[in-house]
Amino acid sequence: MSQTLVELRQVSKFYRDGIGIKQVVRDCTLDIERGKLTVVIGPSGCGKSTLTRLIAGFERPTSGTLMSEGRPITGPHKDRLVLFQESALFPWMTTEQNVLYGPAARGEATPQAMQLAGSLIDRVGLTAFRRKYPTQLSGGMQRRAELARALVNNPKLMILDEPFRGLDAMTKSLMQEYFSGLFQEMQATVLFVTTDIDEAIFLADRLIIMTNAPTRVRKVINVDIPHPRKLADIVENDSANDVKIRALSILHEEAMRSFGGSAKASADFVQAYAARIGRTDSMTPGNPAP
Amino acid sequence: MNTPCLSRPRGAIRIQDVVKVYDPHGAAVTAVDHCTLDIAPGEICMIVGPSGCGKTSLLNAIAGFHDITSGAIYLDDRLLCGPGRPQSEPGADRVVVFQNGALFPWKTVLDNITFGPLVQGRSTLREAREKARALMADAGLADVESSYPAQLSSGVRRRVEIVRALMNDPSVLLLDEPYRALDSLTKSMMHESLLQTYYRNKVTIFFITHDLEEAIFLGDKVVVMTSRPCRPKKIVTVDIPHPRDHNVLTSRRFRELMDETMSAVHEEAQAAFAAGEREG
Amino acid sequence: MEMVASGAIGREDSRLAMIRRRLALSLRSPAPYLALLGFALFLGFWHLAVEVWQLPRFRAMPSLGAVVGDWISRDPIYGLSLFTPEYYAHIWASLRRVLLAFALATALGVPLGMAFGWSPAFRRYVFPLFEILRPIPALAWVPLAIVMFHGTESSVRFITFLPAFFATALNTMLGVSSIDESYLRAARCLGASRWQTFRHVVVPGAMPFIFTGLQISIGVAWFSLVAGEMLAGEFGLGYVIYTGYTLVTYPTIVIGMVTLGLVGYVSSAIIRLVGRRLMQWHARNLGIEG
Amino acid sequence: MAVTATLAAKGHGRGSDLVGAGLSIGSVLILWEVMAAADLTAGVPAPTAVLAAWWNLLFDGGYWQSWYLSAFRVAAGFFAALVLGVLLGLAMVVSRTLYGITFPIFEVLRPIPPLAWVPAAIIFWPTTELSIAFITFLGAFYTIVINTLDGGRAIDQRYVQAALSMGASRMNVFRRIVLPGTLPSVTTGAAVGMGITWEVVVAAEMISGGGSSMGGSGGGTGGGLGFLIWNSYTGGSYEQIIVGMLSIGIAGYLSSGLLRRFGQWATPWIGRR
Repeated sequence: MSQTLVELRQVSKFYRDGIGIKQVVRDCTLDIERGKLTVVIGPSGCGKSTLTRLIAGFERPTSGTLMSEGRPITGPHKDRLVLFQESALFPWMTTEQNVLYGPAARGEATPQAMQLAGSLIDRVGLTAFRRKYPTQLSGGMQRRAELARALVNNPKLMILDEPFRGLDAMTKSLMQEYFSGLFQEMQATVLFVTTDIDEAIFLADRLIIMTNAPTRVRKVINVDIPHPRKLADIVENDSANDVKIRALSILHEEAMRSFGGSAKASADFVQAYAARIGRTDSMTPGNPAP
Repeated sequence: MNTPCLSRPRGAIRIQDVVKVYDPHGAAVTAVDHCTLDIAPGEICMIVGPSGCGKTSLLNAIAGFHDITSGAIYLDDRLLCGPGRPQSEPGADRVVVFQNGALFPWKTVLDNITFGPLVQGRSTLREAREKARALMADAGLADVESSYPAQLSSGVRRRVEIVRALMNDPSVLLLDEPYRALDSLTKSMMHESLLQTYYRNKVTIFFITHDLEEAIFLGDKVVVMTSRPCRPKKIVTVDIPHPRDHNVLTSRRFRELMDETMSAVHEEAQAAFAAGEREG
Repeated sequence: MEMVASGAIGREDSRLAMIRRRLALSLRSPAPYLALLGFALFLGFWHLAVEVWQLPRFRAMPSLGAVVGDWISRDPIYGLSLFTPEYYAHIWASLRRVLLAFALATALGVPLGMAFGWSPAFRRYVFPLFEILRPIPALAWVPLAIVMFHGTESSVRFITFLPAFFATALNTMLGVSSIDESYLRAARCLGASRWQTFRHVVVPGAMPFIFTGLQISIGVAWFSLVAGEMLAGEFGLGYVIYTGYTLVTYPTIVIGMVTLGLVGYVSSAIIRLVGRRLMQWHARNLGIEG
Repeated sequence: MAVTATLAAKGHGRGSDLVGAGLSIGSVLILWEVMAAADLTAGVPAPTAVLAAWWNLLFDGGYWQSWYLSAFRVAAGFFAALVLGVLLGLAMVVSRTLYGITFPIFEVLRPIPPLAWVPAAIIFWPTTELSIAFITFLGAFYTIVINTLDGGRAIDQRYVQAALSMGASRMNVFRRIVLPGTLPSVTTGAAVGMGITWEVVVAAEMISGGGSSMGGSGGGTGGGLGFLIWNSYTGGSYEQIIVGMLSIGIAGYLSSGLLRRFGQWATPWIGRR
């Protein structure tokens, strides 16, 4: 089987809104390699989410091709499962019913599927919450339930669109460690979208930095640290920190353009900020990074 | 109008052995348990702890929204609340910036910012607008003056709210996880803008957050709280010099401070995580 | 203010362009054609069932031809058409009653609702009385109203006023009590007194709910007016409909009903417009998040 | 009273409110009694007289028959409105063309108050019973359709996309996503609709003569609560008017409360902390 699971070639996407036509994705070419954790990072509102909807099949590209295992992507498919920013757990189903929804909806609620669902619920530590409704779970617990609901369908590609956004920082870091462990176990391919540089570096095998809207690939950086990863090691790990510095400067440049572009109001703020970056690059406070 | 930097240093907060017990439907819940903490004038004090551990109860007591069960809180050795006066009056010397924002949606940005001085009758409309426009220019908010809050991005709304607070020359700025809902890159922009505003008008900042990186990047002092009921577990002094910018994030000193506080914070988060602690 | 005027000119032509574009867009979309089809089906069935097929139950009903014919003719068979003064006298009679009742309901209902929402003590003692009377249908008051007010005119006005008053007061109370706690605290923090907080936060904050209440209020006013006029009135559209039945001039029943529908729709549309105009901040919620 | 749906769901704190309620209602009753004794209430009888009349009515078969008749008419109209309203609402949610065709007509007819249909209903339907049921049907129908429609369209697209990406068929998405997602607003609409049907049945009975053709036993008190009130008025026994009014108030309050309880049972996932 070929190394890449999903290929994007010169994909572009235009939206018609009240005023006119807005381009969101501009001839974006990108490969998602099988078995790897690919992280896509870019300024907020740059079109990353549109990219995930294109890959998941919820939207069609205006031009360019999206291929999954050699076949064009025409619509949603159980091999490409999406986790959205806000939880999409069905509020009217208990945790157990949510996790079992995939197999049941496809008429595959076999005893093995039920058994797999049960073990996954235990694996994500929600055994005591099987009968509870989503409104009775905390943010972190809802995320874990959603992971279980996705994994029970053992998808070839799992797409996560900033799934930990909105969680408090501590739950977020614990969920990241958690996900790294799960990823190592499940041997699936993952496409993870985020705006958080630390989250990106902590999780990524391949880090893809996107430009400001209309978005396309700006830089690809490989992060060769084995999974499962622990937060404490990553903070210490020098190669990870090196990736962070390179990514940080590109991202700030892109973010400034999106920040500058959309908020004309803060023109003087942007200049002052750019001037200081220029000035302090030579003398970083404290000891210079390695 | 007194210019802030000339007056004698103010904004010292002394929290002495404060206890706060809530009594919803009779089940007494201790939110704050014998908390003692001193914050120097003009200091940025970061309060870090797992969600739902009672940090906000402390802020509510200082701001005068809630009472305290026992102990005392002083602002520049004036008793805010304590024995005989369990709850203090909210006032413009301690302005709160709320977690989900509290800009008045029905007022334009300018009317929001000039609300404080006008309502207190401290300055005329023209004076207030002049000062407001000056502060807005500094914070890079020059031309959003006549927009309504709903038309602004959450990042810009945040900066307007902080300018609205600073219009009253407060001694203390009380921030309750102001940047929680922002994405990481906008958040780092907000940090830079807050520091810039802080360098211009020295004011004590009492800042509640979950985000350790945010705490160390902004704070002069980081107070790690235990999970419910909350009390200071570890106080870390952040000796990174001001002015600071995003390069601090990758400096060695920053990482050392992260390690030092990481273990303390993780223990508490683990306890909260395992107990299935509900959000906030 | 001069600043707004110049901005307005700029905004003016862009608004015209927007309207023209939206019109072009809607003409291309299927909506208007489907609506026409819907009306054609409804009127067609009415005509065929009554006139052509003469289905059992429909035979006695006034036909489409008779109704429309009379409605637009200069010399209507049954005495009521667009050109007869009585038609407009009846409309004015009904409209006057509704507007009077609506004005009184607003003048009394809004302050009472504010008091309910703002002072818990007043609410604890007066609201229970209010709650006891509320479930009693307005129209059950007709006989008692006739007893109390002797004149039919004042009893019809009372019947129209009562439900409007309840709806306005309740929604105003709901508006006041649903204002976010942090707005009240923010005002107190900024040094506002209790009265200033009421004026600057509570009143504007409750506005959206108050206008919802006013829209319901005008709706229930029309709802009760009809019955009041049928049971006790001498003029007005309800009276026209009822006498249309007793004097067997059936087309006037339908003319009365359609006119009632039109006038009712226009009056609530006006309130919606006034609401949107007054609450600029509420309507212009563009939310430009990325 | 066409009360807003949100208010119906908002519970009121019990406890100290009861004290307040007792005091305020008690004082008003006493005041009313005193004024009625001094004949200052423009002919409105005193509470004690009303209670006495109510006590007698309790033993009058006609009174309970009125309860039964009004309740039957409300139930008939309401359930027809519930079934047809939900079906039409869901059909409009699922198919945009059907929505395009039916919603404009629906919006034109909606402002016509249900009671304006009474004469037309009497002409159209063979018996008075059916025409009154039709009017109560109309009263609840509009509210239920609007609530079902809004509920269906407010379902977050993410749920539909999540289900589709797990390989669910369109039929399954309708059954396990659209239906349960719409349920909360249907139950709210039903509770409000029930309130309106009680409004309407009173007037419909009064206007159409309370179906006296039904030969309500006990002369004036049969034929439905609306008719009981109207008949008491024409018969000059004003106490019975107030008894009728309070009876309908209680009937409306009980049936809406019942429906709300059923709604909470049917949607256990809402508001569970």
